[in-house]
Amino acid sequence: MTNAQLDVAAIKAQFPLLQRELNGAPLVYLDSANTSQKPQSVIDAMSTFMEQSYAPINRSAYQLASEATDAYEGARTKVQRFINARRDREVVFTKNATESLNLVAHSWGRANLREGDVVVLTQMEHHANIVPWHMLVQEKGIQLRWVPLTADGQLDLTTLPQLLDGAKAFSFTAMSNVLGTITPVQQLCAAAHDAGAIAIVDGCQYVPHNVTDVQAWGADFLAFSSHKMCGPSGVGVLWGRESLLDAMPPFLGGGNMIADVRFDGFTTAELPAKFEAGTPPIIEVVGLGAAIDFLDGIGMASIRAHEAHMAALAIATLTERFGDDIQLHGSTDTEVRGATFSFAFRGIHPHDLSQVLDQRNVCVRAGHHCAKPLMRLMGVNATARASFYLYNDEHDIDVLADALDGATDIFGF
Amino acid sequence: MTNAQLDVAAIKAQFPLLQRELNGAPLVYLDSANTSQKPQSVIDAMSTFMEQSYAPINRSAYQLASEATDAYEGARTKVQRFINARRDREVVFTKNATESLNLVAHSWGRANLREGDVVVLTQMEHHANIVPWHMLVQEKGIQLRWVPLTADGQLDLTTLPQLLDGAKAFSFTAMSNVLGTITPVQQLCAAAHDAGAIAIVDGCQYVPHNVTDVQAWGADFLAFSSHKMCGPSGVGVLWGRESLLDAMPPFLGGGNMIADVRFDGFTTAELPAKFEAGTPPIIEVVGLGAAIDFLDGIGMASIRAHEAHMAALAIATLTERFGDDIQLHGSTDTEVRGATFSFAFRGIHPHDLSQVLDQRNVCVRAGHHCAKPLMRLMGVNATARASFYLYNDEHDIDVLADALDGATDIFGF
Amino acid sequence: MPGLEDLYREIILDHHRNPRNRGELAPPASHAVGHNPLCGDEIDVYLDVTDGVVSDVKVGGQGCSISQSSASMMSQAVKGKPVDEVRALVRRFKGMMSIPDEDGNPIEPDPSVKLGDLEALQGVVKFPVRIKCATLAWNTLLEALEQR
Amino acid sequence: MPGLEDLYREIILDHHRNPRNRGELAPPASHAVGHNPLCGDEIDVYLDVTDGVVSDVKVGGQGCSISQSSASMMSQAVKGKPVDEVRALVRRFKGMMSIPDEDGNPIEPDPSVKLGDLEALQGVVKFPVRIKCATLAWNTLLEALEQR
Ligand SMILES: Cc1ncc(COP(=O)(O)O)c(C=O)c1O
Ligand SMILES: Cc1ncc(COP(=O)(O)O)c(C=O)c1O
Repeated sequence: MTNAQLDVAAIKAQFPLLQRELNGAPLVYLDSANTSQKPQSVIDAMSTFMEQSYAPINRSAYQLASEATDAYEGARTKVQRFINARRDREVVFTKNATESLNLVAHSWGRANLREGDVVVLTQMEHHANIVPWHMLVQEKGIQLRWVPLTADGQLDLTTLPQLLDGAKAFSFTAMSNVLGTITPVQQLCAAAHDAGAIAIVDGCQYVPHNVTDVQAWGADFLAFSSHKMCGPSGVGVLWGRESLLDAMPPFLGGGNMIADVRFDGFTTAELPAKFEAGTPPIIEVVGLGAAIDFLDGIGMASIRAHEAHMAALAIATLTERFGDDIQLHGSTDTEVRGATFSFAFRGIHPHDLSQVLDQRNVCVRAGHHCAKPLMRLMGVNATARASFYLYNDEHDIDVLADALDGATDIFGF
Repeated sequence: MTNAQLDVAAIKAQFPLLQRELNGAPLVYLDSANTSQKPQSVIDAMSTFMEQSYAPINRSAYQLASEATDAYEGARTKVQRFINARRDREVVFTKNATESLNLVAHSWGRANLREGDVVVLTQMEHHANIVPWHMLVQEKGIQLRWVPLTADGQLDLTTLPQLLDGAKAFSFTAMSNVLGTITPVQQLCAAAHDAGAIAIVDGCQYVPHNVTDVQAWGADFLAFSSHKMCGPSGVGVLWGRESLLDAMPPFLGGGNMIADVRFDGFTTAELPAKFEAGTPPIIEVVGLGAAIDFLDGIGMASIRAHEAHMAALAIATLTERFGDDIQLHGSTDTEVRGATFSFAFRGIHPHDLSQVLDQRNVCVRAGHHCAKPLMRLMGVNATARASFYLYNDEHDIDVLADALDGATDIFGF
Repeated sequence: MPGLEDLYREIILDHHRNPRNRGELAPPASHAVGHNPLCGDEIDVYLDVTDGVVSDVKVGGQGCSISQSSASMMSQAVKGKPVDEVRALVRRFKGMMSIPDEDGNPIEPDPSVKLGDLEALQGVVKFPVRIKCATLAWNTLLEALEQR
Repeated sequence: MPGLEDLYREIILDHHRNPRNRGELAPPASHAVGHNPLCGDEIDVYLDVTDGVVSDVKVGGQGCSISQSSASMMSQAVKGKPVDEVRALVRRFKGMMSIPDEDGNPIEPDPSVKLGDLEALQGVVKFPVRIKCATLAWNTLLEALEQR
């Protein structure tokens, strides 16, 4: 596989933070699965918006407010196209993917789940796709079932029909933030529907790195976050099938989500306002729109190709250099994995490892990656994780490998 | 009252948007009660943070992440001092004041309110402080009681003891976004406590314009939004008394708010993480910190003095010029009101009025201001509202008055 | 910036000052209430349909000049029309307001449907915030039709 | 940027490689589990208190070099000490880690409380993220003390 499609040097040059030197050397940012850096175009879009067009949206009649509203609603249309949703009213802006998933569990869940009802999750879910369901276990007495994993960190689908039997919802990640595994979303949605369950996709790790098409998937809900896809913090997306969203009770109550309020009750507004209570993240949504323009300009297919290439190269380089001293979790097949790697290295605790790598400006995350059930399954408390994005190049892999070598000097045992 | 304390020209110069000319004339932005403009220092703080220090917070061990964490947690300390909270763990970052109030209603409310329990609100609350309680009426069968208003739009406290009798919570605004009325917060908190109720303060319109001291108030909760106080959108604050927050169940479930997650359940993290599920609005919190520095640099007491002066001048100018043709809602006593004015003018519908004012670049809001119950009480569907902030000067009042005159030419009947 | 004269045409101001068909109709007339959640405007539409024809229509409620005059002009335009022609007119009007159809596609103007005086509201499109004002009565009309 | 040698002193690495007082104590010994929610580390502290003196202490769980060595050094430091001296030591240690007291004020070092080897952990303060690692065992110790 060649890397002809992506001019990483040119891309990297657009990220001011990646130009920063610490202690005289450039940063090697390998923590994009956690949160991504922002290109100049996104930073500028936010500044320019604040400097020239900031105003309340959807509320005031004056021209400035209508400019701001156009910018905000224009970003909604960009999101709609980016994930190929049918209509823009299916796109709800939240504060992050966590809120998106809570919204589904809370509003769809409370309206549709009774005691004993089954929700199916996978064993590699992020806490954001576990805890909201645990809360419904506590409150409503629903039951959770868990799709198990294969040894190389893929979903073990052999018992899926049994697990889904009688289930009301199947909520799963499209790509694991720990193992890098890409799941067969379309197949999983179909399996859910076959069983009469709805399909909820956690797209946090998938949407920033791949072409997303909710209609081709046949999904019912999709949650993802701006901050992992070159956009600002403070905004997430929930996409939902119109008929489901229309039928759901509201989530947060307040301004904008109402049609009428009286002393004795309220009625809700139409989509998407119904789920956007209060002043939304106006500046941030505009920033997300700019991030989508940026990603679209490069092309999601090219980004995916670049990352598959990076994944293959990382696997080759690290196993070649360290053999059995490094254990890369997850699959080695780049068809079913992205460029996010959890690994164990020479028995050095991940926290210490990341500290030592930091000495060489290599930023990797150490911890449980908000997936403690998966960690327990793997028999560890924590892993180190290096994740690559469109601004990482082959050289970054070498820097990582060199820095790993350095760690041995301190913890040489 | 003189205006010696505030150099408005110098302040205005720091707001890029207020330098903008539309159709050859400068903007007169009189919609700050809706959302405020941003000074250059806030815009720069956000850009610089994205360009130099953006990273995940509270999760990763490397230096960049620890810089970002310091910036984020440093802003928490700024908020703590700004409202004189006892400890910074009492300060929770949300997405907006609406989420803050929903958090209280949901988490405190669900844990502490049973069927028939009474929550007292005032008739001038914003939807954000009504609808979350309506939701608890639907779900739990709690009861709402409403503090009535006097003819000049102040709280009528004659029956307050009876209203509070047996109540569990009293939730009220510190300043009305429609009438400009400033309520006697300390007295209201004391009355709530005398009755054994907790006191929840909606500080959205108060905190940006006045010195705030939650300890002097004796409040239990305070909600406010960054975007109304020169900070970015996408972040709100909930301050709560530590003992109450500690005892409350969590609100949103996901990463960061947990101590442990297993397949069969979860335990929650300590404050404030317990209420900050998912990736927080990192960049926005940093921006809010810069906004607080900006406001502190000017001084909240001076801002309040300036706005009292502006309020008095607006009342004098508008009644002098238009007599009975203009009806300013709310009190004329600038001791108990801020510089936010709802008004009716010569029978012209507010929507039409704001359209015509916009022709002269005067931005006022027309509508129900998310206070439909109050509107009904006032016997109108909508009002026009002009609200002044620290960057508005006396000239802006004259421009408003001139523009009002122009409206009569079109709707001269 | 488009001038106010595009918005406040004389005929619009006339309908605003002297709204036609104000009032109520007693049941069994159908009745729908439309809210503009943004500004608080409310419009009541009362509808009598006899033999598939809108035999009477009345309008109540409060609103700005655009929503009121649009309601008034709507009442004149639909009175006496067969229901299917009314629906076609609503569609044509929404198209003029650049409201997309159910699938999000632009509505092509159907030349067989005449707008008449309603064309005066064309200028509203240049003031996007006011489109909701102009369409409020029409959406409420649709609701009243559904209720039968 | 402070150098790693500030963090990974030889004595710390030694405790990490050869942790002291590893193991468990059977009930009625008290037992607390501490989590570092940020990184997933877990520490078990088992405590026997006889006549107001920590007669035995054992440490279990997994963690990074800092949390493990801090736990190991903690176990050595508290074993055989009266409970009130242990509490004073915890306070002193937290002060060294620049953890504020209950009221958010800095903890003044009490010179009568000797830190001994624990001073090697001083360098952790320069790596704020690691402070939670260093204090985990100590907070868990406090919890185990509460449980009696
Ligand atoms: C008094 C009052 N409360 C609550 C809110 C809601 O604030 P936000 O929209 O920022 O959530 C507002 C502002 O719209 C307000 O003025
Ligand atoms: C797979 C997955 N789901 C959910 C989340 C939660 O996203 P956020 O923290 O932006 O709410 C994340 C990121 O932390 C994630 O990686």
